[in-house]
Amino acid sequence: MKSKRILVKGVEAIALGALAGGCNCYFGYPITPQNEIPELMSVELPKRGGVFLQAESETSAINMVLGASAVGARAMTSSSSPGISLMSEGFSYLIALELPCVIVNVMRGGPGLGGIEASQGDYFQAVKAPGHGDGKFLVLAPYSCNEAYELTAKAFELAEKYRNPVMILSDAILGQMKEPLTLKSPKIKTLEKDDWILSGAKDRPGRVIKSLFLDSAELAERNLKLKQKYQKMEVEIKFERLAEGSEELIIVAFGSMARICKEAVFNLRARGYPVGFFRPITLFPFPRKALCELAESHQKRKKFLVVELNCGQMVEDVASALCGKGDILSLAYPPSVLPFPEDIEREIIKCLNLSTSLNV
Amino acid sequence: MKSKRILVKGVEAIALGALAGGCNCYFGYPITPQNEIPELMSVELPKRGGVFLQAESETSAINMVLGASAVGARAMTSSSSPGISLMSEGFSYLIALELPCVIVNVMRGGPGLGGIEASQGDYFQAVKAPGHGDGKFLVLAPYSCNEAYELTAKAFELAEKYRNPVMILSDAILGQMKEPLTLKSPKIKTLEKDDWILSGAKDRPGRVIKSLFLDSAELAERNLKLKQKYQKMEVEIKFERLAEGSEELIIVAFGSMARICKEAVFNLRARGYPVGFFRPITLFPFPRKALCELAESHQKRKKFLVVELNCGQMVEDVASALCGKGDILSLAYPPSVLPFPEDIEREIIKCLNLSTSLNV
Amino acid sequence: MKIKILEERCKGCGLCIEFCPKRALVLSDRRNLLGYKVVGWNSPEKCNQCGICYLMCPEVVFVREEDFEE
Amino acid sequence: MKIKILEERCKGCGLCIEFCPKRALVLSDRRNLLGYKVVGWNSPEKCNQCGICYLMCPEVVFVREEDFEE
Amino acid sequence: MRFEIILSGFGGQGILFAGNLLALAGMYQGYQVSFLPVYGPEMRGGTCHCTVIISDREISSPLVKEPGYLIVLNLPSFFKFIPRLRSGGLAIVNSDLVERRETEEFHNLTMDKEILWLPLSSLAEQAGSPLALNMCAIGAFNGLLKLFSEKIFKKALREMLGKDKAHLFEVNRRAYLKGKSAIKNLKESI
Amino acid sequence: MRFEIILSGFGGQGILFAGNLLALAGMYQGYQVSFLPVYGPEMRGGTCHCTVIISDREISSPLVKEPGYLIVLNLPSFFKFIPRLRSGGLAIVNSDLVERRETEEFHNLTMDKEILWLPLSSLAEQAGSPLALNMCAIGAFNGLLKLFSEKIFKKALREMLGKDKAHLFEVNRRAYLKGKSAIKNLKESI
Amino acid sequence: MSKPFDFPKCLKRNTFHYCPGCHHGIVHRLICEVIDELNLKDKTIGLASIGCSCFLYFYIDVDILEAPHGRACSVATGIKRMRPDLFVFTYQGDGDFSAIGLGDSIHAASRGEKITAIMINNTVYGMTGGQVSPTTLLYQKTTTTPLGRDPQREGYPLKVAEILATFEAVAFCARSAVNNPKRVKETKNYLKKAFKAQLENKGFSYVEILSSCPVNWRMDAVSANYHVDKLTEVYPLGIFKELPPKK
Amino acid sequence: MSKPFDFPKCLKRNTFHYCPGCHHGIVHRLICEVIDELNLKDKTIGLASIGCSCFLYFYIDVDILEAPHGRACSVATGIKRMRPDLFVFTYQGDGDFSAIGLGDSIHAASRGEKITAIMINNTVYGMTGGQVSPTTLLYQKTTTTPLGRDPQREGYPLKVAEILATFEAVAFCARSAVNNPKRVKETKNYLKKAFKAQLENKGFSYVEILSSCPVNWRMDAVSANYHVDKLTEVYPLGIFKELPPKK
Ligand SMILES: Cc1ncc(C[n+]2csc(CCOP(=O)(O)OP(=O)(O)O)c2C)c(N)n1
Ligand SMILES: Cc1ncc(C[n+]2csc(CCOP(=O)(O)OP(=O)(O)O)c2C)c(N)n1
Ligand code: SF4
Ligand code: SF4
Ligand code: SF4
Ligand code: SF4
Ligand code: SF4
Ligand code: SF4
Ligand SMILES: [Mg+2]
Ligand SMILES: [Mg+2]
Repeated sequence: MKSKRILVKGVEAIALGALAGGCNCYFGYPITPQNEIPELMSVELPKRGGVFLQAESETSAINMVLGASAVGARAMTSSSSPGISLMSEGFSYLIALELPCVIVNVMRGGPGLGGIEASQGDYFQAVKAPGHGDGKFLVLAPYSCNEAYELTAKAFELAEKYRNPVMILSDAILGQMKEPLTLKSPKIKTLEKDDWILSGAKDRPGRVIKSLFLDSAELAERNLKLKQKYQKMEVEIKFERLAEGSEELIIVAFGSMARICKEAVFNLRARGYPVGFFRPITLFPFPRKALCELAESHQKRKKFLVVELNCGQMVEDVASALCGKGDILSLAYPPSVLPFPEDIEREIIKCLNLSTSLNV
Repeated sequence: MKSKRILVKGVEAIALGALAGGCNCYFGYPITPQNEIPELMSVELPKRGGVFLQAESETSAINMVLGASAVGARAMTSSSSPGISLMSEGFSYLIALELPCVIVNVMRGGPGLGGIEASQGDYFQAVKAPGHGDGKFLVLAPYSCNEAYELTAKAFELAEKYRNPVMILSDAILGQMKEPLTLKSPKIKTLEKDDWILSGAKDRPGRVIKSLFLDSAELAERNLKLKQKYQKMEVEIKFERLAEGSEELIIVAFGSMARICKEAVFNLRARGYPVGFFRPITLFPFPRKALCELAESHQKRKKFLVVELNCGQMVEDVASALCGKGDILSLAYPPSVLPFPEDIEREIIKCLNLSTSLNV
Repeated sequence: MKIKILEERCKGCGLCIEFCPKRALVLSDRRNLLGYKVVGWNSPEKCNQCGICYLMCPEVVFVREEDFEE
Repeated sequence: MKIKILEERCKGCGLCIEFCPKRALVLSDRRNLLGYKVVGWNSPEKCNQCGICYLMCPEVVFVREEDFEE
Repeated sequence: MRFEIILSGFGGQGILFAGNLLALAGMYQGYQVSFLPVYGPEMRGGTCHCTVIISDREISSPLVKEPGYLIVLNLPSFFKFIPRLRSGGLAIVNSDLVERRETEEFHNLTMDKEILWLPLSSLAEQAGSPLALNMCAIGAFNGLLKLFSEKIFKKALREMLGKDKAHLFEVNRRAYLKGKSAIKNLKESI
Repeated sequence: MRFEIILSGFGGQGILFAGNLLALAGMYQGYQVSFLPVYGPEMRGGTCHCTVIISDREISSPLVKEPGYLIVLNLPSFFKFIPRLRSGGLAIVNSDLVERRETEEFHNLTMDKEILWLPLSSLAEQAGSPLALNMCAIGAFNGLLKLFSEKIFKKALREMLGKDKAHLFEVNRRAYLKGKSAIKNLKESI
Repeated sequence: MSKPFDFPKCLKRNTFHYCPGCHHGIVHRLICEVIDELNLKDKTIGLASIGCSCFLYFYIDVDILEAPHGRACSVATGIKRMRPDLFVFTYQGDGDFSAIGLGDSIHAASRGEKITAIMINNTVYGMTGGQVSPTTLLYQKTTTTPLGRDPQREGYPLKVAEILATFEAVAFCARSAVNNPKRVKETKNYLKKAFKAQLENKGFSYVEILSSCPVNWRMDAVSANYHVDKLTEVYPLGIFKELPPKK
Repeated sequence: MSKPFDFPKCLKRNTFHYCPGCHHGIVHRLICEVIDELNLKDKTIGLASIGCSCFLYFYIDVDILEAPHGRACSVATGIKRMRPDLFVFTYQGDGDFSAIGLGDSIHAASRGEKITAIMINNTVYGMTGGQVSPTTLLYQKTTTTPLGRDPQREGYPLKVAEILATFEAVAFCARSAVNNPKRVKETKNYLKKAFKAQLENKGFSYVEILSSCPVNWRMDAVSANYHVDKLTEVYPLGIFKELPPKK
């Protein structure tokens, strides 16, 4: 039997992926461009015995997620840039309390109210500082409806595996464009949680989930534990590489921007240009090693052109990963004027002809 | 006449610095370890015809600052890690609206509720992602009461100069320790603001301060403008360098941690160890060039040991600044167990003996 | 006073027509640049300048002609 | 029933003494490990076990002796 | 094979519906498709457009700089998108709302480009639903390019209308056919 | 010249006040000083401590691993901080709350270290204020080290008390003097 | 006194971006009339909030600041505290004022900030596509309550005016509508009273205006206009609190 | 029925960290008594909030989750929605519930979440050193109102119980104190009623308890205890709303 193909927006693919991943409760607050997620969830979850509730704000939404997660729910929220900022404190608590959940950010232009078109301006916020303190999300960046569906479903498993929030970092292009989605039931594991969730202290002492450690040694220990967890997460690193190693220049891009770049790379490769393509799918942990290997895969020193829909953020991670092993070039499009593949092609050719590397 | 010397906590020095810098209004919400700031302001500001108001939350505090700034006030708020997270959305708006103000973060242990002892865990949040979108703060990191006083006073001038929020990034050690402060009246310029503040549309059309740019080209333009502003800020870069260039190893640290490290460096240099010291005072813009120059100042490749009271954050900026021009070593103490100078000395000696560089 | 109808502002919502006590107004067949069918006079002679259309119009379409002379 | 005073819990706040209708309690000169002067019996014979000290004590100092036998 | 189409018009003219339908029909016909709307509050009253790609290969970028096809339902769209039409490209233009002018500027704008002038508003009114001019446009477009079959069109339209608007099926289909035959007439007349 | 002192005791014993006063007097005497309290809700009822450095050179680190001096007002503090006292260092210990024991463990703890046993609580009561044992400790400490003059002490104490608590000046000063003379007696007795 | 057919002086001539029949436009005009009549243009700061009315500054020719979603009352507080001589009003939707902003709104009212808050209550989040709001009627269908607002799930309509009226520091508090000529006049009257309460430094003033949202109610403009009468059954109109003039 | 001198079963034997005379301890004990009496330990989730009572879990032996400052009612909502079979209560200070958390608190009440919120109203931010709170009395000195709460600057005391009682979805709403034996018993009675309202699925239930904070009131424990009577002049005690039993 052929699996069903439907035409959906990226945000709908995310919502459907969540349902496929076993999501049984959603709390959120409306914001463009992701309202299709709560709207779909408000129809589907109650049908399946799940919970849908529109909170009175993003702040309360993330705290409802926190509560639901602590009693074992596969909880989720979604928002877009300003709403994500309002959740920062909650994010930090979720990380500290080691509560699994899935958070979707369909990025829009910022800062401030900004615009409602696409942006990748929240990259740093997602991978470096979702909230105060050292905590991190596992961050997944889909670039197509199919990937959005699959990664979101998988996100629920990963969240439980690491007892850590997982963020789906998407943007308004992927969010609002429609393309065919192949619906299949992904195999998503559900983890045993009886040993830590709150369920009433029946036949056992009361259980506590807390992040307050006034004893500084205890707090340091908790931080070390989290740090080790992030290191373990490295087995989840995912990326797409379209390069044999002999290329002179590698485009690095994620999400929607990677689609535009990929088209440019295809076109140029067809015309014989020595250009490769590298797309991080996990943004945290970042595929540092894979990038390094690519940089070292041939004798010749390569250029890495990092293309983003922001003022230049991921380029710092690429620079830090390569640590001098390649020339880093930044092509940052501030939101929300999108380049076309032709524009990228032109820039690539320019860079290929460049003799020195830009200092980013 | 000798200027007056008083014994104050770092947080009091910050409050006094604010007053010296012309701060005329304060909005904030209590949180340990910085309550001395609002408490002092609640006494002093009304005396001077200024405004003090305790808001009902950090979210409302930062928005009161936003309003006051828009009508030309020298406005300020202060908080500590969880409270700072709650201000993220407001931060992004302030940046986008190009409103000057001063924000103090006396960092405490995180993530979550964490602890109330010192931490440098909000470094990334401060320098990479104060809120959604690409906006940045100018970030100053004092390491003594005198510096806290002077930098805070200066912060008001810088905020107006760039029409951008300035953050004083401190921590609970500097915040709570007392040391002598030399009170002098720093020369702080006040900028003419009549051409942009809201003051009633008398004899002119109504003025608008907004961050919404639905036209994506306009939004991109605004982002470019901000980016250029950040580049201009580079003239404000400040650092302390205690190295002749011939050193084998340079300690890089900021804030309170730099004090502990400096003592270790003094001790080791006295004993003839080839050790130097580099302390960024502006964390954004980061003294990238100064670090590079130091790295290149002698033939021999140097080691840079980045010491922080977190799980390793500034080390990424050091790595990205040096881009392979030195070996980067990270010594990250997760909050809040503080090392003593002796501990740092031991680590330095270990690193000096190390032949290969750690991969951070 | 002469009432002017600023057709380019009109969105054809019909509120003025609904509330005009004299049934002096009607939705015309004309479309403005925004693509809306605009309001027009049904029987201008019936109008007593009561101002109700001004009160109810969300688009401030009804104005004093002297204020809007080209 | 015998009332036991858990001295280590007491913080010497005096609420029990204030409310004891029989004036059976008094602040003693003993300090506990936390450094607080603790409550003690003034005239235990007057106590009618009314339970008011239990109700008012913020530290749950007054307990049934049988429940707290060492 | 790859068709890149931009559809543009007023907010109320059913641009997104039409674009979406086009993509859906393309998918049912077995193609790779993508549909990228422009959306948001500025739509109210203003212009609105969307990009549809129909291809037999993987579609990477959903963005198209110079589309091969345009469907233009009002005047502002004409001036906004005709310049982006690929040279040699084809535009279906609603002649009821876009006036052909004999100026030089106008000439330069359309040079190298094929413009099909169709009175889409009138056709829709003839079909019994002034609101269905978007379907007339789709009918004309498919009449021209024959991207999908009649059956597929009906399937896609039914899907798009859903239960709530199923009663609008007939009038939309009529409009579609109106557009289709208008193209046929036009082509025969050339 | 550099003195590193840790003061420690119960929350209510005025540890922070004493440490602060010490630093203030040091500053008035012309030294570089730093005062680092440990604070927060865990103080309530628990132990509390602070670190004071008085030096004639710039003070970088306000943290001290192995202080040269200790002022210990209760038992938990004794076991917590004596191990950190530098060998050869000196501790002033409140003998009213810390019992000298003749165990081997106790011996090992204090080996190489000089312990001055003073009945600080009793001395404070003798001075007329059981709460002022912190001042007794400061008196003893300064009696021993003569870091600052009597005049400076009074200036610092007045400053610390402020307007609100000015009436407590005399009793605190008495306690200070009590501690000072106790040291004198002790030293004479040795 | 401005008269019918006077295009208000401080109303800019831009065409509104609102949907046909949306009441936002009527309220904009009324505000401009009152600003004109009280001669306030020179000293007014308006707070645009986040919702369909976020472009307030395209229409009202006074100094205007954009406040983050729900924070207009806090932003206004910051302004008024620093510049008590200015006249400050906020223009907010029900979502902005009473959902995400409820804390900010109530605290500003309870502190008695000398500002005027105007809440356009159309029972939905207009701008984002008609989701449920705290003020949505029972059983009303919205895009996130597809089966209607269920009191067991979303609770009961929040009556903001009734809450604010209980605060000592609130000087004026009223609810009105603009779905017939009499109510339009009454609304203007309330706005004037609210503005004056601020000018006389009496305390916080508040006017809630029941408004139609034809698009998200899925109604034509005229039906939506009449539907506002339904709202008045749940949200009674009138003055809930009015402090006497100061002596 | 637990009796005097019974050490409650679900009260852990740790000594409280509260200051001498602080009423938090009395309320902790009462909650444990009621949990014991209603046999709820097996199915209770408590929400510790941020304030002096943040260590709730050191004392009450049920499952406890730490909620961010002010968010306990939202966190409780998440829990209860997923597990309606559990019993969920929050324990919050006046700062937590009525300052930063006011929006979360009111919305949870207005939605009729089937949870019980307990607010310890000591009129100050105890944990952070006694700053002004929305419930601080007029002219009361605090560390951020050094000259006393001025109604022109900080507004008037916020009466939370009075607000919540007006909501349809609130099933039980009362205010009490624990500064004399009668009131201690009454408080226990209210707590029991509130818990039962939740168990019977009637709606949101709320008990506000006026409490002393000797340290921040700068009083000895006994004076502070009596000072609570002063609070009752502004915050009257009693049941403000009680829904009849469900049929
Ligand atoms: C922090 C944040 N959350 C959500 C949004 C998205 N948003 C924009 S307007 C709006 C609600 C508008 O509803 P309302 O206040 O009732 O105004 P209306 O549009 O109905 O006039 C929302 C949720 C936002 N811009 N910022
Ligand atoms: C987001 C955030 N802001 C501020 C604080 C600091 N803080 C801790 S407790 C508290 C207030 C406590 O007051 P209340 O709720 O009345 O409880 P009490 O201590 O009086 O019992 C504050 C402001 C915090 N932990 N988190
Ligand atoms: S002024 Fe009165 S009568 Fe004349 S058109 Fe308007 S509503 Fe009708
Ligand atoms: S009320 Fe105004 S917008 Fe509506 S139809 Fe009449 S004139 Fe046009
Ligand atoms: S009430 Fe309790 S804590 Fe207070 S003195 Fe009596 S026994 Fe001690
Ligand atoms: S039981 Fe009653 S009489 Fe006995 S000590 Fe306690 S309060 Fe006093
Ligand atoms: S969505 Fe509703 S509130 Fe917004 S402009 Fe349209 S009708 Fe008005
Ligand atoms: S500060 Fe106040 S509320 Fe907190 S424990 Fe002490 S007395 Fe109780
Ligand atoms: Mg609304
Ligand atoms: Mg309190």
